[in-house]
Amino acid sequence: MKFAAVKPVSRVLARELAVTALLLVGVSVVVFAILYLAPGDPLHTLGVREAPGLPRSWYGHYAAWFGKMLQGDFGHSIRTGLPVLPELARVGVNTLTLTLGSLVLTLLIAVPIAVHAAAHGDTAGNTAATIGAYILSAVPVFWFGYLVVYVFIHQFGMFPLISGTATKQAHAWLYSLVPIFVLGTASGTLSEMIRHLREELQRVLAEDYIRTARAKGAPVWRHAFKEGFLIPVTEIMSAKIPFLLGGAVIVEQVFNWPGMGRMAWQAAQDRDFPVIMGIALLAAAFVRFGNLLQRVVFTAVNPRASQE
Amino acid sequence: MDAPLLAIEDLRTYFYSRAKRAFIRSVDGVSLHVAPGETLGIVGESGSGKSVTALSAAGLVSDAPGVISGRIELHSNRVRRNLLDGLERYVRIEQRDGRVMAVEKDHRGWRRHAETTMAGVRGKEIAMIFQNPRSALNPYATIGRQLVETIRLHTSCKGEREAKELAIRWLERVRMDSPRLRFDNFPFGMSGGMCQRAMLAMALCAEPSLLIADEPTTGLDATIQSRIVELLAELKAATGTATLLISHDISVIQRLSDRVAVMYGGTVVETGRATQLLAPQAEARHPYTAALLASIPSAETIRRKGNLQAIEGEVLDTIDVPRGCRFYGRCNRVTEGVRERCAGLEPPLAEVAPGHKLRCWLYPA
Amino acid sequence: MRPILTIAVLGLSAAALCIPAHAAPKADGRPDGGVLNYSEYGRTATLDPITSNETISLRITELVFNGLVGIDEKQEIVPELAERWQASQDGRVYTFSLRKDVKWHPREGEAPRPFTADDVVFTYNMMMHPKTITPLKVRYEFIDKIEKTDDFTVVCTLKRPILNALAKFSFKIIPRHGPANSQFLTREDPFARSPIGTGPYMLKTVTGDGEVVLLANPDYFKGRAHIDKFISKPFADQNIMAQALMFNAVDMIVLVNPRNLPEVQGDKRFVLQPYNALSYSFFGYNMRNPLLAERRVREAIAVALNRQEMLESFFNGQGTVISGPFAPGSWAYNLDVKPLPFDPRRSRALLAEAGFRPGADGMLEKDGRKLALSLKVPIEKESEGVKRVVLAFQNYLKSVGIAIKVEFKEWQAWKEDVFLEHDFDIVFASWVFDDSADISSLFHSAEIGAWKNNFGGYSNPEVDGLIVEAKLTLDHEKRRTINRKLHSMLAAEQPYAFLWTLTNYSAYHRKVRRVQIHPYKFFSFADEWFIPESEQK
Amino acid sequence: MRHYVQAPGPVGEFSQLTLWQRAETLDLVYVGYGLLVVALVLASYLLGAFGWLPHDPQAINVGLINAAPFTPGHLLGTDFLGRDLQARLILGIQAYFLPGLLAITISIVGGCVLGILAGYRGGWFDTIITYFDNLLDSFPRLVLILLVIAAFKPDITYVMVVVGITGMPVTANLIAGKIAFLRQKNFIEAAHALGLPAHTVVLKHILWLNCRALLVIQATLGMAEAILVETSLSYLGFGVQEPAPSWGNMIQAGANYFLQGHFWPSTAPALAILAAILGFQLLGDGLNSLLEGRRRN
Repeated sequence: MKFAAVKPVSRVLARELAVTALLLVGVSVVVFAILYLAPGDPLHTLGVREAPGLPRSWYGHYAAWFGKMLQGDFGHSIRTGLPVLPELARVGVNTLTLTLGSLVLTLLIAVPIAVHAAAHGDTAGNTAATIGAYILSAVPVFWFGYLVVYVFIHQFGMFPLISGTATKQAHAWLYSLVPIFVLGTASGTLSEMIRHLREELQRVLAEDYIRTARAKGAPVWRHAFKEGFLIPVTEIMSAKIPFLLGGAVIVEQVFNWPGMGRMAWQAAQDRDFPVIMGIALLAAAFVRFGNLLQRVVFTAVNPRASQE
Repeated sequence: MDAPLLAIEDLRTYFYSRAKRAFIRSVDGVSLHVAPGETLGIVGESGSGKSVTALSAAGLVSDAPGVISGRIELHSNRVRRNLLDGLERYVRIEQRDGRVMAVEKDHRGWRRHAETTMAGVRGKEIAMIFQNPRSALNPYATIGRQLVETIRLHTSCKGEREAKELAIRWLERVRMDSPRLRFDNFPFGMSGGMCQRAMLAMALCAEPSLLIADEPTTGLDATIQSRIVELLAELKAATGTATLLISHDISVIQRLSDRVAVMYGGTVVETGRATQLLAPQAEARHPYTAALLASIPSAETIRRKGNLQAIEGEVLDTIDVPRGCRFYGRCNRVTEGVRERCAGLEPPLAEVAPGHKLRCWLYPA
Repeated sequence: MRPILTIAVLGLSAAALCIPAHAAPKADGRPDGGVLNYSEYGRTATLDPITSNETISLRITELVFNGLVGIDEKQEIVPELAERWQASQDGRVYTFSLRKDVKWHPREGEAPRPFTADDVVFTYNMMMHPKTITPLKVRYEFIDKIEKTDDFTVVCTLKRPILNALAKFSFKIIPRHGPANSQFLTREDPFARSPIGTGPYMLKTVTGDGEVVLLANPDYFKGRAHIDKFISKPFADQNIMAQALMFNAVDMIVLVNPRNLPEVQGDKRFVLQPYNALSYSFFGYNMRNPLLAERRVREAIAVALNRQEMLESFFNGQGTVISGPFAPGSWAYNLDVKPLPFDPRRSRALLAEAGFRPGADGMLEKDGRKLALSLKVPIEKESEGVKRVVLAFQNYLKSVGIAIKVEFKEWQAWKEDVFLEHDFDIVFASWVFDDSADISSLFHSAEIGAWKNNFGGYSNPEVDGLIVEAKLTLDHEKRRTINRKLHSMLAAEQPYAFLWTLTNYSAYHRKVRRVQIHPYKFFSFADEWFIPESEQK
Repeated sequence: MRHYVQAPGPVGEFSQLTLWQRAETLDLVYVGYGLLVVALVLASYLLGAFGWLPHDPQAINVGLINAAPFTPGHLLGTDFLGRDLQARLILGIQAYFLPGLLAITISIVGGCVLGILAGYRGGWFDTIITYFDNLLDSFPRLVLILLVIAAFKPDITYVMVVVGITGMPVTANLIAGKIAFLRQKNFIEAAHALGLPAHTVVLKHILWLNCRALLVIQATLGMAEAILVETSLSYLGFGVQEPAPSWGNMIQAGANYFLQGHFWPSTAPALAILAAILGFQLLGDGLNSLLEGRRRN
């Protein structure tokens, strides 16, 4: 009884972990299947041979490959001959910064708009903001990127590039905000965030228990925070990670951001299967991990989680 | 009878229905008063505006297009204040032949103003309990936290520990089983009855001067209902808190209230002492009240009539209010003598006996 | 432009004097210090001189390694790792005496090791080992063996005397203690990514996305290079690359995209230096297709193209239209052969002569078979220059009744189709030479086959004969005449539609001084470049 | 200050009101705009299909490269080969129309099957399908597409298949949710009680009568997806290949001149995409709140 709020968390957490693991295996199967079906037997380029004692068959291949991966051996890049995993680790960090950065930045923009709209209904201000977000989300990312670069260069006389190039300039870190901003606003993230947060918050504010809170003169936000803010925010964040990772492929090209996206493109060019597979897997892992975190927060916050 | 604790004068609450592009006159000129320590029961079918009256009194009418006018005077610990004071500054209502044509409202100004006036009142002076207690409690916080919060907001004891002790004492007072354990429970684990008890504790722990109980028994199963009713009676005896009790269930009203107001179509159609108004054979009675009484299963109605009668017709749509008596459409006691008055002209709330008023052409003052 | 074909540098004379060793630092009174950021489009794969075959890597190996001999600004052969040499009378034995003051770049925590004859022998054996995959092998088949006589002398015996053999000894020497595998070199060998050499710059780091940092070698035997640090920055987008220069994010672009030339030209802060990479672009035919085996069809295609117009409007006219298989910069180019003129009427006439008649849709056909060809082009993100050419090509040929189907393929798939499967009719590509003269691997019938350069399968005994003759002759003048003959012959044969050679431009910030650019290896003279203190910041 | 105005005349029951009376003006505007876009898209598809174009979209004019709009003969100017932008913009829709439909069909059909299995059969199916959805959601779409391209070949059909498949979970969830809702209302039980065979219930009463609006909405959004994906791929060079025009490869080609100040060749298709996407998304939202009664605010 006393631990009603605690016990489920651990239990549910365990379950979520299991699910995540299961899904990651599934992911690896999908990736494997794609290459298995591909013409020209790309699997051989991975140096995948049947594991000893296993029949010569697709699952033999798979087992061998999966086994190697578990030992952290993702093979070597065909193009550079480098082992894939450390390479990915290096660029993965950059992509993660880009993605998470833009998540946070988008939140900083979306939350005030959403909250304001939820609290005060449509006002000229937040309607305009919402429509603006809509339009941004419909602009092709890379074109938007070029636009931003152009504006920065010709209006502000600044050069919004990272990849070490900004080292020569004052407050270089500022420049890294630009790609983050572009990734965050374009590709639909911003508008969807605003909408989701707003809908959820409005739904919650209409709940009975909020009325109770008002009736007893308690601050409404204190009561609406968990269900109306914390949960939706984590939900939308984890839901958006895959989109952002996809967008990163583009944005990293435009802004010369040394991340996975650029590597993925290069790899697709060179049919560098070990690399592109590694990237697909790593990206999926990011997504799953984000999702796991969301579930953890949800479970920790919501006493009913264990009932679900 | 000393100065009323709560005096509602000509309260009007209108909502705008986006869907219908029209105004719903949920409360349309209601006047009520509650004396200290007394319980006023408001009874009526759903949609008769009784709940809205309560919400208006507690300043919880939050819908952007909702507008309130009239006076709601709260007179407690020697201060008298009009809870609707100054709100009229934020709205302009356009009427044409008794029909609201347009409303212009500065909602944010209204909201801010209302909040400031209600700040010291809600929870402290006026506490509320609602129907469906399970959804009325915050599912994300333990019972204890919600109680403690109220206590620390509205009572002198601010410390966490003594607040907790007080909370637990209140849980005992509302007959909560094993209060110490319940203290750490989340609402979802508890029965509706338990939740309602918790709600009660939460409402009363601030020792308010007025308790508004909005359909406190609705959404509970019968056995629990009676328990809650008993508990209410008991607590009222103990604390002597004045209560505004809203229910569609006459038996509840009968059990708990000193005075009763019957509402129909947004107005009070009859009001008086519970004893005389609900007495099996009263000499004067509004047809609607009669119909209500006839529709409840109670020993003597069955003995007298042998069967129950449902009220014919639809509940009044309060968008287009008829010129005449609001009940005219469904009234089964219209006589030729009064017909065109009933149809043409709304009857006044006339005093037929001391303390007993009703709104019907059959009983001229 | 890809694919590249690398052949040892041509030198002019075999006579050379020994030049006394410099002592570090350089005694030329020019300031040391400063950093040079230069941008590359794309990334390096390997950085050793043997396995790498991309221009990007080649530029870096040029900074890190030396050959036995080098080439100076005047295209003259000068001593590098070899101090002096003698050639035997029959020209089959070359004896090199090596410098004694050369040290290999130190590895972390190791003392720098001296350079000795063993390293030279080691390098040759590495290069020639059957398991080593390198474009160099074919070029050194003429060498019989290389042996050391003492620590600082090597003797090299040739299978047969060849013309300016000396120049061929500019191949880069790698240290015996370099590669992990001492038998042969593969791209997986760590040495391929963290090489050490004797050159003016030492490799410091290579980051994950291919940013390469090079530091000046303090005890470089020609004296420490002036500029402290070279940083090669990879870019994924050429437009951004140009902007990077404009905003001093980089100091140098090794190859400016023609479409960016106007901007850079306008800007006083930058020098735009043309250098004639010995290269040319062409449409190559697949002779295995009977339609294209017909010479008149090939010529008809050639005259249907308005090459001058394309050059003008797509590349701001930065280049010259060519007539034959040699880069115009080279001595072998035959100026008497004029490019085929743009002449659609003649084109139609030729096709009619070859028996093609317009079909129902106006497109030509011969006994029921349409004159329809597939043109395969590698996808590059920025290849809009290429797109322009191929689409214009398609357009020109449509007007004379030849249907072209343009197919874009990823780079890797394209290479397989062209060099391995030979599954194509026409390709658009460019050759980049570092020796303008040797075209044997392009047109000799012995070079037909998987991953060989004569992908079109062109074979003509007469041409084969001339090529061999040119290879074997020891007389420069004779070789010149042979090549001129080859030129006119191939110009008439049209195994390719020879298009043009583009003038390459390198753009760099004015602060970098005394910049000399080697047309092919680019950084050969980088140790002489410098940046005035005032601008080093 | 906000205005609330009473509709003149008597007011009927909500359910009796026509769509138009119920609707909010904003929704009507959205839907109107959306329908306009759809009409334009269809029109230009037909124009392209029958080759009724103002110009030969392939005719190269090296004398007139990156011409500005309103250049005589070229209303919307020309691209990097002097080809007429207007003609190519119209023809560009061809690149999306059929592939887009392919993607939509896959995601809708697949989504329906999964959704019904999950919602109608429930039980194990539900769990399994939920996991399956999570699995598909785990991949960043673009990365998955790059993988497929590398494995097979850069072909819009493959790409759209991927788009379609990755689009299935959304539809599936919506359908499943709808079915759950109908269960709540005892709709399905009622249908069974009436002795209707399962397939009629599923096909007629669930899919047709209750989910068609939802599916229409998904379809419109799917088209928007298809266009955006192709555009991104074009930037990477894997989109629709020249000489066939697509808005994506037009932007990409034009963008090479963007930073030199030639905005138009890339801006024109960018605006086209902007207008189209916005159209499809707003149409989706508008329909959502009209037919599904889901308030945007």
